[in-house]
Amino acid sequence: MKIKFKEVKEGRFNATSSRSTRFLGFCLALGIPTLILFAFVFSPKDDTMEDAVRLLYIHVPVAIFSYVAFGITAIGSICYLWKQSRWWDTTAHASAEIGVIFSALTLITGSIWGRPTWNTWWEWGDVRLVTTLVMFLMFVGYLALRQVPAQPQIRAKRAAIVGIIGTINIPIVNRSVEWWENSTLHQQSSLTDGNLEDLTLFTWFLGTLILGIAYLWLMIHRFRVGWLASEHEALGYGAAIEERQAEAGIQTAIASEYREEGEIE
Amino acid sequence: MNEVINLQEAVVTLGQFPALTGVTLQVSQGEIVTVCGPNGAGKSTLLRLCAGLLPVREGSASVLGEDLHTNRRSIRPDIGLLGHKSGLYDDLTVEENVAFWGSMVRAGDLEVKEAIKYMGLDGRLRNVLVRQLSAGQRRRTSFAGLVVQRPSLWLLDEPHAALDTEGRDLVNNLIQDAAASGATVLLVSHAPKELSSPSGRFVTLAGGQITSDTNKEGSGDGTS
Amino acid sequence: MNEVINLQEAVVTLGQFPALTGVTLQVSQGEIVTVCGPNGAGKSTLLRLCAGLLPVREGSASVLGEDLHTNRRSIRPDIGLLGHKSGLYDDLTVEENVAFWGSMVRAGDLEVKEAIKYMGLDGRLRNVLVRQLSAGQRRRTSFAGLVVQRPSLWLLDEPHAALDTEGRDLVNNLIQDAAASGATVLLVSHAPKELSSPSGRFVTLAGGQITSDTNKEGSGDGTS
Amino acid sequence: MELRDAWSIARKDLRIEFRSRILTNQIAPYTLLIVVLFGFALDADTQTLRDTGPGLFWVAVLLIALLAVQRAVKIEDDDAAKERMLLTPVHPSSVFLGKAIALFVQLFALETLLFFVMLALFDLSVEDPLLICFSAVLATIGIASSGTLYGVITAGVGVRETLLPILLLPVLAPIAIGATRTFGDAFGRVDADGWAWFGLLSVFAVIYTVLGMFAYGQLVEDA
Amino acid sequence: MELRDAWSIARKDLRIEFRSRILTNQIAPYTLLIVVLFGFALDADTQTLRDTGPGLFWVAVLLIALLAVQRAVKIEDDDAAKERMLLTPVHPSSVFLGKAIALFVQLFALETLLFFVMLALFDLSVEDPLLICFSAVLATIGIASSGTLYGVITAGVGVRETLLPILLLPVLAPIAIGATRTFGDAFGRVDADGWAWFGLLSVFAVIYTVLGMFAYGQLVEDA
Ligand code: HEM
Ligand SMILES: Nc1ncnc2c1ncn2[C@@H]1O[C@H](COP(=O)(O)OP(=O)(O)OP(=O)(O)O)[C@@H](O)[C@H]1O
Ligand SMILES: Nc1ncnc2c1ncn2[C@@H]1O[C@H](COP(=O)(O)OP(=O)(O)OP(=O)(O)O)[C@@H](O)[C@H]1O
Ligand SMILES: [Mg+2]
Ligand SMILES: [Mg+2]
Repeated sequence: MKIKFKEVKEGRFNATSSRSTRFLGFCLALGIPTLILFAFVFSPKDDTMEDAVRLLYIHVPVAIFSYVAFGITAIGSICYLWKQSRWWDTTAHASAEIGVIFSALTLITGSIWGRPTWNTWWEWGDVRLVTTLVMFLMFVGYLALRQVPAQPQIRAKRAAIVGIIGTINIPIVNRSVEWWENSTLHQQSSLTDGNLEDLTLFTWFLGTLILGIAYLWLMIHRFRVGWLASEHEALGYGAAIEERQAEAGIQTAIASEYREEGEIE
Repeated sequence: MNEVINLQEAVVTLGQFPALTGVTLQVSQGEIVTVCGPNGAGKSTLLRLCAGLLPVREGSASVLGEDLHTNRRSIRPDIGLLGHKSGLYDDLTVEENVAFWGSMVRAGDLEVKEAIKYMGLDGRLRNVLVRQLSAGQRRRTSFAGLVVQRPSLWLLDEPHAALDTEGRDLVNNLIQDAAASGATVLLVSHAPKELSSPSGRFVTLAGGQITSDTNKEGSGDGTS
Repeated sequence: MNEVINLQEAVVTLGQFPALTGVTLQVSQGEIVTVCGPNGAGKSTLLRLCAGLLPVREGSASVLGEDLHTNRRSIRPDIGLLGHKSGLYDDLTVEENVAFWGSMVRAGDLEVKEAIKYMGLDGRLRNVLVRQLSAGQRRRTSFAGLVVQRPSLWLLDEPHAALDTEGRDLVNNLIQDAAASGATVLLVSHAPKELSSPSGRFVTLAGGQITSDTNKEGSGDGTS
Repeated sequence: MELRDAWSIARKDLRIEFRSRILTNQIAPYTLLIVVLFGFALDADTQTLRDTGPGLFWVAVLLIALLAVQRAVKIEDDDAAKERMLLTPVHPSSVFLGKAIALFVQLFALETLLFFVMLALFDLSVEDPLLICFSAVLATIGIASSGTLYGVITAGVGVRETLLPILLLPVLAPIAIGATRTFGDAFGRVDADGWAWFGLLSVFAVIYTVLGMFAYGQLVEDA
Repeated sequence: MELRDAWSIARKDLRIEFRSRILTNQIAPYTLLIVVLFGFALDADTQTLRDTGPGLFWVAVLLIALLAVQRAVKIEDDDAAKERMLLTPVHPSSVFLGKAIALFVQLFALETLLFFVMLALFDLSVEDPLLICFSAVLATIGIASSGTLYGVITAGVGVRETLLPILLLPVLAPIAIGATRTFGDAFGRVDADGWAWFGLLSVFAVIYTVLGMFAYGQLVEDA
């Protein structure tokens, strides 16, 4: 993970937005009101759950994209171990952060949904709930590990392994309702068995699409922030070297080289 | 001559801090080099770099023929490092400690016994827990672990610290013997040059760079 | 003359082991005494005894006029001990550490600043976490804590260890200044007598006993 | 004894804790984990959980207190700072007070967090907020005092991590029992006289604090 | 990788543990205390206790495992022994295996003790001793492996005491869940298919051990 300082050029990484993110942001700006419109106005009530069913359009997509996010963290982690590149490390970190937010949203929307339908905010015996919580906590731990001060390479490696192990949760959470049929109140896969009304299904797809775009949008920005942060860490490098060399009362190659390139303020 | 250590403008950062700011140093096989310099100059960092324990940030670095950029691992078994900390288990006795580190480097029982004896730890001390040792005895135990290892590159961070006069002589002999048998020794010392140091070559480090590189006679063969 | 340390056949056991087997030693106010001796002789134990940190098992012992048998407590605030360990908080910066120990001994901000400066720790190092310091810088920080304390009895266990040449001179000056202003200094050193040690009196400890007690000139005023 | 010293010491401890961000990044999630573990281990319906809620709360607090005490001891032990403290004119009871205050602050912050989490997860409702507040404060004083005291007993023992729990937990048990009852009453789950138990908590808080201030000096003197 | 090295390392760890008598003098009593604490927190009749017995058993084991892992890491961290190990020809997976074996032995010994205590206290009867044995062994392998791996991840971090639990507990949770079910079945308390759960345990034991042997090398390389 060699950081190339030459990349720190005026304007290049100054902002985290670019044409593509502006486009995604624009899509979101249009998509979210549309989703709200469909979710609250056009789509029908459920026979049993009534208006509460409308939570479906956010609950399920965020759950799915928390899987996606953690999956990408795992891929980033594996690729980091393989290529040792900062790019993959930053990707894994960014994705985990968004994944944590998404799984928190899953938990929150699920709880809110549970109140009217199951008559409880939380049910300890329910495997899906508990496994989702475990997955959430695992990645909170991952983020905590990333906060610990250490050499960037060491930190990245440690985090990568924790990130890979964390994904063991995804199949568990996903399959939990089948494996533990008796100990869950939670829905099994009901979306794919075809009994949903068309408009409900459409709204759900729309929600998934919008959340997908949201993930991508957040991801790009978060990645760039992460990249900038590590760039920032490296920013004082030339000056630090110069200052350090001055301790010995000498001025030599590296420092003057950086000074010539005008990268030291 | 065979270059055991070959650093070219090597930069090492600890956290954000550039502890080494471009070190250029060649050490040939069989040489004994004493590194001096003020506190915080980067001497310990230099040793840890040569042991393959720290990543090289810039410049090139190779030790025992391996490039540290690509492979910091395979050289490690041939390196003996005595740092500020002793690397011992407090709850094992002197003998158990040396025997354990001996078994890790595939040394025989006999070698372990000899190392203990050589460092003056036989008799009562052999069965004392390391936790209960005095500072110098601890240091000796740590040394005994190195002796059984017989590394081909010795990196010694203030090897004389905490040792008594006899211990110092012992260490000096050890260093000389090692060098005579083809090993290379890089040691950090704060003791003035006039003292009976086993080294002919003195390298001074300051501000993370080598500021002078001379033989005892004062003839610079300077790299900076 | 005022006897600051007065040990008569003092015995100290660590666990079952008699680390001091009958030490008789008088040190007067303003004296600088260097304790030498082989590793494990009991030097550190002697210092800890004088600091009132270890119980006297047999014999009599008094420090700063207090009998250690009956009262090991009241003398402690007047004693500065620099042991093998530094007594610092890893997660505080240099300045925070010195300021904390300063506030514990009721030193003012100005004194803290001066001590830091005196030990060459101002500038960048002031705000570096102690965890990140080099061995010598750590030692200096520890010393700075002693400087703000201005104890009347200094007990220094290898004060020169890990320090560079400049640091050694600093410490020597410090010791001389302290003695000149009426404090007493007992220091352990492995450095040979020829080195510029601030002491005129050398005490040799071996096997937990004092085996010689001489001035630099070689004139014994022996107690053993 | 001087309060100023106690305050310096408390500030130093809190600063170290703050710097390592242990509270926010680690102990807080650990707290949540403990709740999850319990909830899971009991495998029980909400009714049972609601009834055992106060008990679980205090068991969780005890486990957290153990961690916090271990940290507090480690800070002093790591580099012989404890010994150095002996060689200052600071009175041992100031040291005790300072360390206990720092521990109290940390524990109380965590309890607040834990409280709201359990409130939400276990679906509890508070009937007597005043009793909750007061009893939490007093119980925490008791825990912080005895924790600090036992921390110094196990300091430098080398096997501290394991010795501390077995010494400390039995001492804390009465506090946990008392606090559980007051909480049970305050939540309206049991028919206990919360304020009577509250009296017990006060007694323990006072006893442990006073005892600590005296005993601490005795304990460190010979260390 | 050489088994001989792994064995030397395991022996060294066990010898250190044995010497400090942590197992018998401290962790064992702590174990008992946890059981008592739980019993107290539940404040329940024997029926409830009997039903929650398996869950409590494994929660207690998790908490003990945390302690044991912390000890194991501390042994290597204290005086830079970990670093010294890097400068030997020993393959990292041998180190991993050695440390995992030592942890396994300690945990298993404690589980045996805890098991009989709970059997007596909670008045449980075993229906399927074979299932108990096998699932305990496999669950312990999983715990020891992941504990060792996460131990090295948090080694040298300074805030280890608090970071370790929050990283390790979620990883151990699936094992604890599985083992709870097998025990529940073996005690005849729940209607689970114990041997199916046993399969899950085996999978985790294998995954964590294999992953550990590879990842350990990655982790220590740069440390
Ligand atoms: C805190 C409580 C809850 C949590 C943690 C939670 C968690 C999850 C997760 C992780 C998924 C994704 C499953 C997958 O596709 O693999 C999911 C899906 C779903 N959840 Fe929830 N949920 C909760 C409450 C609820 C409630 C109360 C309802 C409605 C009664 C509900 C209905 C659904 C439905 C219909 C799906 C889609 C199922 C599928 O097709 O796979 N959830 N939930
Ligand atoms: N994370 C960090 N932040 C800032 N400075 C650091 C950090 N880590 C190390 N340093 C600095 O890097 C230098 C490390 O030097 P090193 O330990 O190699 O010194 P040394 O030459 O061995 O000194 P000594 O003679 O005192 O042992 C010190 O100046 C230290 O203050
Ligand atoms: N519990 C114990 N059991 C056996 N021997 C012990 C015990 N504790 C200390 N010792 C011995 O007591 C002596 C302690 O001596 P001390 O630490 O005072 O030595 P020292 O003169 O400072 O040596 P150094 O120069 O190496 O620092 C050592 O020989 C040590 O082995
Ligand atoms: Mg050094
Ligand atoms: Mg000593």
